[in-house]
Amino acid sequence: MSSEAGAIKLFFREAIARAVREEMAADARVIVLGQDVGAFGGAYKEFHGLYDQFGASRVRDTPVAEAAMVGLGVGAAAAGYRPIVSITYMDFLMLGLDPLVNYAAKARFKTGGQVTAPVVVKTTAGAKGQGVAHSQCLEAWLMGVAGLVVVAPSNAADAYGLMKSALRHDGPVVFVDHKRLFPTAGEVPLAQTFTPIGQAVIRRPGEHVTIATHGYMVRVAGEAADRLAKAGVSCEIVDLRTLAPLDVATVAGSVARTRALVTLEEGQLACGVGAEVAFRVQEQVGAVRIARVGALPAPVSSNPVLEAAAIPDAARVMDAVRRVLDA
Amino acid sequence: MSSEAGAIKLFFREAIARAVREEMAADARVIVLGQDVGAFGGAYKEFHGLYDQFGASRVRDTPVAEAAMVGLGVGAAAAGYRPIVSITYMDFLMLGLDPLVNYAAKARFKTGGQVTAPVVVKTTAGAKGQGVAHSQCLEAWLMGVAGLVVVAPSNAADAYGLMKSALRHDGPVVFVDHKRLFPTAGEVPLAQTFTPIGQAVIRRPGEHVTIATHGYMVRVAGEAADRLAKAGVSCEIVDLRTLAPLDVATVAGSVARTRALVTLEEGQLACGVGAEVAFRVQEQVGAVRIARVGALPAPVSSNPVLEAAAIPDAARVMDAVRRVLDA
Amino acid sequence: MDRLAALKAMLLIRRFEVALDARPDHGFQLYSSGEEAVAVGVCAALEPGDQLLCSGRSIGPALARGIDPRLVMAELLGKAAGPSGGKGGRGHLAKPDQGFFGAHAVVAGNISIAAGAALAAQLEAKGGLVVCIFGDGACGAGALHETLNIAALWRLPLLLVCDNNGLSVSTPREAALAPAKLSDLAAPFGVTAATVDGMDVEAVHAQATEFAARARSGGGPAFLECLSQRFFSHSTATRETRSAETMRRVLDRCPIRLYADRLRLNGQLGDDDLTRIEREVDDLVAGAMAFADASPYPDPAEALRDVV
Amino acid sequence: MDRLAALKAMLLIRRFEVALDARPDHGFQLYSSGEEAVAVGVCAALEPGDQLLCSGRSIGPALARGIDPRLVMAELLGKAAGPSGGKGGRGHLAKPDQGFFGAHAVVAGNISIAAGAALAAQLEAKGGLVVCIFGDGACGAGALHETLNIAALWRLPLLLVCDNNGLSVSTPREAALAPAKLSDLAAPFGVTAATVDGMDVEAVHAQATEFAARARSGGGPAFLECLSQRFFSHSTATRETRSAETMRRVLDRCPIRLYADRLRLNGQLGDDDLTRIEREVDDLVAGAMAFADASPYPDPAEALRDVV
Ligand SMILES: Cc1ncc(C[n+]2csc(CCOP(=O)(O)OP(=O)(O)O)c2C)c(N)n1
Ligand SMILES: Cc1ncc(C[n+]2csc(CCOP(=O)(O)OP(=O)(O)O)c2C)c(N)n1
Ligand SMILES: [Mg+2]
Ligand SMILES: [Mg+2]
Repeated sequence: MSSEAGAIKLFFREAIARAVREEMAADARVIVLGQDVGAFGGAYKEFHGLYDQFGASRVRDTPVAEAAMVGLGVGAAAAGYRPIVSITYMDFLMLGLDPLVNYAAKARFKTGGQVTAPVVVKTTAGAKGQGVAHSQCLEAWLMGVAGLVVVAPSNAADAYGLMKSALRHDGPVVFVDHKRLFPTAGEVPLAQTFTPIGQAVIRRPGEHVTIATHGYMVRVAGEAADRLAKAGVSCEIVDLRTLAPLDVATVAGSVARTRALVTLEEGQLACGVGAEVAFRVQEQVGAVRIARVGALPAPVSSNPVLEAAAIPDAARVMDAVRRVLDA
Repeated sequence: MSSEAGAIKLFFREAIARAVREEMAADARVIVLGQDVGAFGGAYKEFHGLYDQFGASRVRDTPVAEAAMVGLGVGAAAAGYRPIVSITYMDFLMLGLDPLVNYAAKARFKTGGQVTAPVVVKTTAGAKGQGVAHSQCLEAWLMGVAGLVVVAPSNAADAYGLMKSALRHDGPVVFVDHKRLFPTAGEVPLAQTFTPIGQAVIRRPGEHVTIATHGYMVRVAGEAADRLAKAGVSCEIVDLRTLAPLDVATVAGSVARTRALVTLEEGQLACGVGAEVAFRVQEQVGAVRIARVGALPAPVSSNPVLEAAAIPDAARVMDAVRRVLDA
Repeated sequence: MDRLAALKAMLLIRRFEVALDARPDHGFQLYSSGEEAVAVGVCAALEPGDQLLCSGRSIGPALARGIDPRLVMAELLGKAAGPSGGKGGRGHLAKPDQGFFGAHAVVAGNISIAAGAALAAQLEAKGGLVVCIFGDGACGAGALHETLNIAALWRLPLLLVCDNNGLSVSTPREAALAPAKLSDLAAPFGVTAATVDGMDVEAVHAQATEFAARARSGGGPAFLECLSQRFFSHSTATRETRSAETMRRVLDRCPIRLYADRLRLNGQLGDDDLTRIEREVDDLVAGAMAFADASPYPDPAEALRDVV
Repeated sequence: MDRLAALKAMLLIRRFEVALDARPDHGFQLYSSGEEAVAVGVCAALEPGDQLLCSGRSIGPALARGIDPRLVMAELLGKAAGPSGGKGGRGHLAKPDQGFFGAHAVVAGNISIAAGAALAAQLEAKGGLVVCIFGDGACGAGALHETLNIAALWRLPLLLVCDNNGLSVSTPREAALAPAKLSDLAAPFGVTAATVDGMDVEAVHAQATEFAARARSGGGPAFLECLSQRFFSHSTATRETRSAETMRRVLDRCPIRLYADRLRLNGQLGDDDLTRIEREVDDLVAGAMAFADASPYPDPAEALRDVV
């Protein structure tokens, strides 16, 4: 595959490793903590090479102890370091919510600005055959925590650019990737670049309906849009990229033109990303036709039939688009 | 104070204790686990008398170990018991989310109905001078967990009736009360009654706007409604009572008449209760004027000035009502 | 313990996994091969009314507990005939009505849940015991501490079994856990503990039996560390990190062969016995596979059933 | 340790709390009275570059660390002149630029955070030490286990101090914690530990100094249990559960009086000294109160500042 000028094709996992590598090289305070992040290179090889380059002191294998892992990261951050804590699956982040939410997200506020905790918690959401306790998307929880930044790249370039921005942000950031993204590849600029936190992007321009989504679901939206295009329906896809703070303006700008919105997320709908996007967009542009797409209100089984039934696919997105356009 | 016929005035905490007492008497499988729930009777005396009546085997003081407390409750529930686990403040429920969400909420599904986990996690939300890590309202997180029932009484009668229903439900229930409710009193039927799970109630009929809220904020809504009534604005207050499953029909029925909705919660707005209520109501009744009221997007300080600034009061509810009515 | 039954139980686990591994449609799996003696030795100490919980590495424990291999195979292959209708699948096998409370794929996530089940058993006062098998990796988690403390205070009938295969994915136990012996973790709480050779089914069984009797009679919880070896990589989706030479050494000490050799030496196993056992096991495995193959996948509508 | 300074530091905590308690506008408070020797003995072993973390029972630790009583009083009364602008308040005091990383009101919530700060200190390699003071109640939490393990593996410069006042709200330590001594909890991890009389400021100081020196020189973490007594109920909003007779016995053993008596006996404290110390302390407390009173409450707009 040939690459654009000034760009290089990287796997998603390579894009993360590159961002971390550059930031570790630039700032000795950046360290990595996580299970099997050392010589093993991470569950998805997303830390590959860092251990060899920076050594065991800055790339640290931890025990299976998510609560302490986050606590250590948060504490080291509050003491001036910039740790990345790798929590393999987002389901296990529950174990570390106390230090993240009760301490890190509040540290700056409660100390009147004396303490900030620039920790990056990197974790993997979504379903890929791993069953009820390894498939959850809990981004929406974090969006409701004041003090947290939440980013969720959908491709290699943003994985790279958002990780770099996250590692420079002066407060806690949760970096949410997705199991199905790791084997994907994409163009990443050769030059160092930073994807700005808090900026959504129009991934595909369109006229009839806006699909607001993030992470792996951007690809599902793209598939739906491709198929709908053949039927003459033109979808504009907004990739939220940052979930907190939410870039309402970009979505609202799109919806102001299309007057129809489908929100798409892999997680649960109730109190989900889509609920928030829908509300805030309508605050800006008034009532428009809206549908939400998300997981069925049920756990996600590892069973191939049931997993496929539970999580959104292009067909369900297409249905939702047709629903709002028929409304 | 005289009581209605067939009713008795009870403090909120007494209503809880009565419900638990009756259920413990009716079913030997009901047990209580929590910090200082024994001879001390609970942080708000809401377990007062149970230890004396049922003894140390069924009313168990635990160490400060929220993760294991929930785990034990969930495990005992899965093995056929009906434990109440008291988690003093909802902020600490984070520590117990793994057993609650990753196991209990999924147990029935993942075992194809072989296992159910009828645990009641009783916890206290909200601000009352206790600061950033003791004031949070995290109900919305739980609404996004398939398999969980979430109830949130606003008065003594429902505290009683919902606790009784929760203790008879065949799956995990989170019972969310509020610090400011404990010193309130209200009429509770003398006869044993069960507040049905999943039924909201119109707490105050009105014509111009629907205020959908829950827990302590029902009282704040009432205060706003009283003051607005003097200005000729008639508010209908829907007390959600159960947050999952949400009784959309009752709210939508009200909004179908008033054509205006204010959602009110003490917690964060982002991906909050109001976002969900707003979306689902509009799915039923079409676009209406809506405003959300919730905490400022910031931690809640114990500082009296800052706490008051952060959480909703009657004045902010009144503003929101005026906003939707002027829109 | 019936020696030939124990040998057969171990062989069943091994051959079951070989057969499963040959299936291209198994998704991915975590195998118990190499660790058969732990599951079989422990389960031989259990009675019908007891409950067993285990981690996501659950094939050994499920089969050792006596769950019908047909049901286990169907569940692992996601078929409707599995005890959970194929909804739990790998990492979440369960058959509580036969004393297999179930697997749970969150590391250390079932330790406090097991204690809760033990609390129920204690309250029921029928002498029931709860056993929880977890890996060395789980010993770094706070759940163990919280549970040991409460189980000790309340004298719960709980047997905590650490199947210490020396690895958590790629991380050697020494790099993840400070204690000299993992059974030392029980000492501060006054919980009785022992470390045994987890490749020796009789050693496991003897110690488990002693602890089980103690717990049943009100003596409180116990902690049993079994030193074992993982024969495959962490999961079929995980790259092996041990060198070929290490793997040779690991595979060289097979708990099944060790036991068969010992029994043969003691005159407790004849060639006929072994042939018969192998045939029975092969029949069971073939039957399991046929059963699973005959079962359909669940109806997609199951995705919304048994939720609340 | 400067003996008179230690005596004065303890007295400052006591009288500061008496003055605070007299304020109807203090909201509610958790007092350190009775436990002064723990905070003062530990802090006397610290150097300026070290960091101290503590639980919500934080007045003693904050003052013992040398934070200006005026700042502490202002913060506790919610005034803008507090180091956190009155936003942290009780349970969340902090002044990290003076080595007081801060209080955190989640029980056991700061243990792993302290280890993170210790990791930073280790990486910085300037010999800095991190100390975390927590209660006996925190010892039931898994955070302690996870942190002890990692701190031991990584040899973090971390001193864990358990201020064991024998109670978690109403729950006696014996009812909540199985270990005979809480310092036993460190043993499995090979973490050095000791239990000392927490009413004896010199005993606390001596042991803390030894552990601190060890940790500073790469010897790794240590666990220090100090047996203390709480002189008041859990908080000013919590009912006392101890009997009048128990309270008499508790109050009878005052760490300040004990120390003053010993110093007097040894000829290290004259009547003049004590009078002077008392006067200085009273001046400090009066000054603190005046300072706090002179400060306004924060602007309500602060509710939205310093969030992200
Ligand atoms: C809380 C949690 N963290 C991380 C994981 C990912 N994970 C799955 S198995 C495993 C290794 C556990 O090692 P061990 O407990 O020794 O069990 P073994 O795999 O050796 O049987 C890990 C880290 C998980 N499932 N749960
Ligand atoms: C995680 C958590 N659970 C419960 C509480 C409520 N709580 C506040 S202080 C306290 C007692 C703690 O006892 P101990 O650690 O001995 O400290 P002490 O109050 O005796 O100083 C409890 C249970 C809390 N703050 N955090
Ligand atoms: Mg292992
Ligand atoms: Mg205490």
